[in-house]
Amino acid sequence: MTLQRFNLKANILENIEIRPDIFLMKVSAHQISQHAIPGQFCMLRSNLIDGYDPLLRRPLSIHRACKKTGQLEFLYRVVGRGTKALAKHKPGEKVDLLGPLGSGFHVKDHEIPILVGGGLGVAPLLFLAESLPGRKGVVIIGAVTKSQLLRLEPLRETGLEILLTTEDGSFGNKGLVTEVLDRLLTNLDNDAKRDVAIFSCGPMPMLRAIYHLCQDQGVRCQVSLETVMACGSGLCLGCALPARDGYVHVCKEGPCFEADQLEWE
Amino acid sequence: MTLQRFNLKANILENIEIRPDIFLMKVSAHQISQHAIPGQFCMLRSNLIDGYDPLLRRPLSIHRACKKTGQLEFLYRVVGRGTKALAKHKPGEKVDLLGPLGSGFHVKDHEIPILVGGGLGVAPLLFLAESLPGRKGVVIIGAVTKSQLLRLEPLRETGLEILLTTEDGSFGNKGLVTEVLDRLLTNLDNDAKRDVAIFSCGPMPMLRAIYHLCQDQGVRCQVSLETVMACGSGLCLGCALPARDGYVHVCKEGPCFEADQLEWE
Amino acid sequence: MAETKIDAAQRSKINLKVDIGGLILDNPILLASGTCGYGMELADLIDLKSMGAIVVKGISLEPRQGNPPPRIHETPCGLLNAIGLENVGIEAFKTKQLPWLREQGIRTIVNILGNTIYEYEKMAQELDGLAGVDALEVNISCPNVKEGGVAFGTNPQSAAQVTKVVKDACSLPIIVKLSPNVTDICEIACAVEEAGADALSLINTILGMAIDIHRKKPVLGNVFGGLSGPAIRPVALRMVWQVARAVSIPVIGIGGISTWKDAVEFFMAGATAVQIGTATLVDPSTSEKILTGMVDFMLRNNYHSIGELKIRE
Amino acid sequence: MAETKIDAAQRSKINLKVDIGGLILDNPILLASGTCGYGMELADLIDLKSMGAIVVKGISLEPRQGNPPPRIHETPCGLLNAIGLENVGIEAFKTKQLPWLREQGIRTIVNILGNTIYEYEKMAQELDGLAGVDALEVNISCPNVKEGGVAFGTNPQSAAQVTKVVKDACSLPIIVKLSPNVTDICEIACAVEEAGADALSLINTILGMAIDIHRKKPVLGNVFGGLSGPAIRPVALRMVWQVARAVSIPVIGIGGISTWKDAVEFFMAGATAVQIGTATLVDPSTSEKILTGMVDFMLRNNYHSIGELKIRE
Ligand SMILES: Cc1cc2nc3c(=O)[nH]c(=O)nc-3n(C[C@H](O)[C@H](O)[C@H](O)COP(=O)(O)OP(=O)(O)OC[C@H]3O[C@@H](n4cnc5c(N)ncnc54)[C@H](O)[C@@H]3O)c2cc1C
Ligand SMILES: Cc1cc2nc3c(=O)[nH]c(=O)nc-3n(C[C@H](O)[C@H](O)[C@H](O)COP(=O)(O)OP(=O)(O)OC[C@H]3O[C@@H](n4cnc5c(N)ncnc54)[C@H](O)[C@@H]3O)c2cc1C
Ligand SMILES: Cc1cc2nc3c(=O)[nH]c(=O)nc-3n(C[C@H](O)[C@H](O)[C@H](O)COP(=O)(O)O)c2cc1C
Ligand SMILES: Cc1cc2nc3c(=O)[nH]c(=O)nc-3n(C[C@H](O)[C@H](O)[C@H](O)COP(=O)(O)O)c2cc1C
Ligand code: FES
Ligand code: FES
Repeated sequence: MTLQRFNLKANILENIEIRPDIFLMKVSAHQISQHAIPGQFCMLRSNLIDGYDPLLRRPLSIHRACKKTGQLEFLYRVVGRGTKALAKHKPGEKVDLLGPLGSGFHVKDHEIPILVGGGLGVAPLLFLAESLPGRKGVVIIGAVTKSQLLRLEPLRETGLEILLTTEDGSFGNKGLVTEVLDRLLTNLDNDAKRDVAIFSCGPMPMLRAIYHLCQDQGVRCQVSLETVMACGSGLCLGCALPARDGYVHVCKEGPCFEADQLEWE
Repeated sequence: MTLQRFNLKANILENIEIRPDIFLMKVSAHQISQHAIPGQFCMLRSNLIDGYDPLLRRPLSIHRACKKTGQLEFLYRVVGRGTKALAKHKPGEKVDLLGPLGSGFHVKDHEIPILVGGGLGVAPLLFLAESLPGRKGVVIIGAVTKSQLLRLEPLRETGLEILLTTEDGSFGNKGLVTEVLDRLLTNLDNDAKRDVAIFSCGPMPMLRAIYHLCQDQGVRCQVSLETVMACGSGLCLGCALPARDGYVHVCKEGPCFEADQLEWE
Repeated sequence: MAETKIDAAQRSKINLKVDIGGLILDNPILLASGTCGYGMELADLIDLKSMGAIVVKGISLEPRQGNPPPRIHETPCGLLNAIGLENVGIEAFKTKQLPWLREQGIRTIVNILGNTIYEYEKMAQELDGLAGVDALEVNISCPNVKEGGVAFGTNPQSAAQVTKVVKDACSLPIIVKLSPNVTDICEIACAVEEAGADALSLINTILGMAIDIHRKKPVLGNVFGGLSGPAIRPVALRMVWQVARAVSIPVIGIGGISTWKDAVEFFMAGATAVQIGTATLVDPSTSEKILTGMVDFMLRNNYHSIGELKIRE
Repeated sequence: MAETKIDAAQRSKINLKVDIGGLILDNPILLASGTCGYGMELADLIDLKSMGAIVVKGISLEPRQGNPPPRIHETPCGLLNAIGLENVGIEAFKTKQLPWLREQGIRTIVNILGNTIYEYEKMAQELDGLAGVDALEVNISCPNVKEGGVAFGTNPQSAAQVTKVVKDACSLPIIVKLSPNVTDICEIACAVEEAGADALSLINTILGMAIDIHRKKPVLGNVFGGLSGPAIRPVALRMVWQVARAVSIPVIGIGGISTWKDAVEFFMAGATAVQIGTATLVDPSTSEKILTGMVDFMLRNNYHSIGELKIRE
């Protein structure tokens, strides 16, 4: 095992509420930015927490990493106390940062990647999309309603084809990302299906639907999973999920898995 | 027992660092301001603490209470996490406030009060001084050095005689407050001694010295004591200190005690 | 006082009444012994009558001075206390505090602690039939006094013996308060049930300590103290879960309960009522907030009685 | 990696070496079992060689899958875990992890857990004399596995029996890891000392649980879990204090240690060494920071060895 992880106090450069309760944090973390690959995550803890409650760091996907500037971005929703503390930060303050962690997405050279993100699932996908310059590929982003479609501009700048869908039809297609994906895959012939691969992140029901779709269509599929984590770094074995052969550990073997290796019950 | 205490979220009006690590917080707490008497305190907890660590509220003396405006002031030093959290507050934010608590100083009608404060001990004394309009009296304030002499202006406005002393002689007399008090008392005849009474707050060694001085000179002396407190409101019996007849509870029978009722070991 | 008021019509849909071994309480939120004084100390801050009951500070046959200071110390999400059962003694309680509680109409459970079995018996006799005493909570689990207390609570035989003696000595509902400082709390619980207890309450504090590294000595005057507060909640909840499955008398859950969510966890674990301790010290109105929050939760989730909350396997 | 570096000259004034029942360690700061993997998982983040030793994740005779998820849950200042001793088994450990640890020159204590006395014996035999194994830590206190584990640790007779069997089966220093879930930890400690243990380590986690009130079921897949972290520190410290006064073999303190101040408390209570568990999960460099902070504290306060820190009555 040759891990290259870094445990540091990162300087916060920006921390902006881009939608109600959704923040974009930019930090300076040179070493992590050099080693990060799309799909990996970091464990963060706000330096505003002055005590042991909440105790643990929180996992956030690397939303963007720039080798040149040494900057990382995180896109996160405020759901509980850990993320609430992060959201309070102002530029110039520090955050404890451990990363890059876990396995990334793996896009094979010949593949035409289809990135599928639901809601906050777009978080790791921008980094992935930006790592595919000049390549052919599709990004499908879905949300409940227009205002919850996130990060469209930087996604468009990647040059990948962008398909948008909202459950209420307020923007793009009306419906679920799975419906868009279904249509897209159904239109491909078998050769083309062998060449595409799905990279997906979002709520569990969406991932499950995508897995089944890909099984049916015979398309390779990688998903990024979430569990509660204590260490995020392979020390505690707390992040186990059932897989084909026993348990996998989301922070170590994941968070990105070949969907057909997992147990979807 | 007819207690009149209030448990409320008070709006912070001001919170200014008047010296390094020393803050003056002004809050709006109408009910408490109406009932507070000098020497009483409140239990405070910062609303920035989002969890149970630190767990307990912290006791702070009422530094000033204005019945008209319904405002309270606290003068506090940042020593640990509780006070650090308080110091972070900005106007408009809230603090949990329970008060007024404990016994106050009791100045008898015929008495000429001598207020003696060391360091932060001035905190409850300003309220006391301001409650004696038009009366004859002396305030002795001491500190290590000039910059640590606090709240001289409002003290001067009370019209009481102000004696200042610093250990390094950088302002006022050079020496300890006890030396100033000693000289003052020694110059009084026995009749005058019967009429004066000491009201003191400060570090334990200072209070002990003042107690002995007053014993020697036959002068009445009240001191304001500190202990660690859990509830501040007489529920837990955690704030016991040894006294002449068993234990007293600083938050209930105190924090202001007749010095000769206590056990000074 | 409470933050949101549920209107009466809404509230009438749910039944908060609980039966603690014959003692019927209007609601299951109680104030824990040692954290609400004798009620008087709290009466201006909350509406004590609206609580299920208060459990007064532990009473002994003779007044006790308690332990030398320091008596309390804050720990991560917890509180160490070594009060040492400072109390006014049973005589003073009967003539001063009890009449006041009765006049106010506050449901009162008297927490008693003896150095000997005889003392427990004597106290039970003295409190029997006194107007204003609704039940006894027999403290066999105080970690802060040398004799009695925890010594009785860590052994099934002596725990049963105290229970039996107290039960025989009076006709009040008897709640026995268990210590968590044991290998098998169910063993003690069953022994106490067998001996005639009408209900159990748990947990008392977990024995702990702290050291002042600058003075190089224990922080507390008594060296050891009892740990309470949110820190111990997971341990208390586990014990309530275990005991509620081991006995058939009602169990009162205690330990770190600070919000209505915590209280719901204990009811789901099988508690019939809960007591709020350290959280009252932090915020005297905690119990009122918990009561309101419970009602809200039950209305939102269509629970009609406390019993329905229990997880049944 | 550590935040401040003490220069060598300064540091040479104090002797951090400790003797754990014949095992001499350069310093008394150890990594606790189950929170540092097998070392590899941490090697890029801290300088493992600079730690007193690492105690690897508990090993069983056969590989174990561990408990169904969820396995962890955060509580106030604490962590509940129900990993259920997922581990690679002794064979894989011997061929993969152990050689790596030996090559790196990392002092290694192997934590073992058996379902039966025979399994403990077998493991002790297999590990005896293996290069790279510096000592065994016998886990008779894991609350998260059905058989073995805590069952042995809550009874003085069976605790002594396991100790004796392991001691007789090998010539390694034997550290027995005690459970806090007992009425009288000193009784177990004395029985284990008597049976030949070279040292004791305590505490393992305290049994606890949490309930998901929305799903109306226990949070953890295993229902119960072990509570660790700052929340349990006062309890751990009390037990170390008690045991250090009851036995004459070295005691290793474990439980919630997160800063050098916490470590100093345990040394003052009588610990010869300490282990850092949950705090490593929160911040992998905690143990390095504690080591540096300890040295600083000792220099400032003129302590020359760990033994001098102990409070002697
Ligand atoms: C590998 C990984 C990458 C992630 N990336 C992102 C990201 O880029 N952006 C983002 O907004 N979120 C992301 N998450 C989820 C994020 O970690 C959680 O939202 C966060 O930990 C919640 O912490 P909190 O203290 O705010 O809430 P808590 O108070 O801890 O929890 C609030 C609620 O959220 C639930 N919850 C807590 N942790 C998780 C979790 N890990 N997964 C699912 N539910 C949880 C709790 O059960 C509870 O109901 C990621 C999670 C993982 C495991
Ligand atoms: C009745 C009363 C009135 C007070 N009035 C004032 C006031 O007006 N202004 C002011 O600045 N301070 C006042 N204090 C002291 C103040 O309460 C403490 O400084 C504060 O509680 C420390 O909390 P913390 O969380 O910041 O520090 P902690 O982290 O709790 O403690 C830091 C250090 O301070 C010590 N300490 C903690 N609490 C106390 C205490 N109550 N007394 C002495 N030492 C303590 C601790 O042992 C520790 O060494 C008063 C105390 C009492 C009892
Ligand atoms: C300051 C203090 C005093 C206590 N005194 C008593 C007592 O006299 N009798 C008793 O049975 N329990 C006593 N207890 C224990 C509490 O009633 C309760 O069982 C324990 O604190 C756990 O609950 P909590 O975490 O909600 O505080 C005391 C607890 C505290 C904190
Ligand atoms: C995730 C996790 C896994 C653990 N696994 C083991 C184990 O395999 N063997 C063991 O003896 N103790 C195990 N422990 C207990 C720790 O070694 C330690 O005794 C306990 O956590 C208390 O210390 P702490 O509060 O510093 O974590 C584990 C603890 C945690 C949190
Ligand atoms: S979170 Fe600790 S091993 Fe994955
Ligand atoms: S601090 Fe609780 S009674 Fe005084």
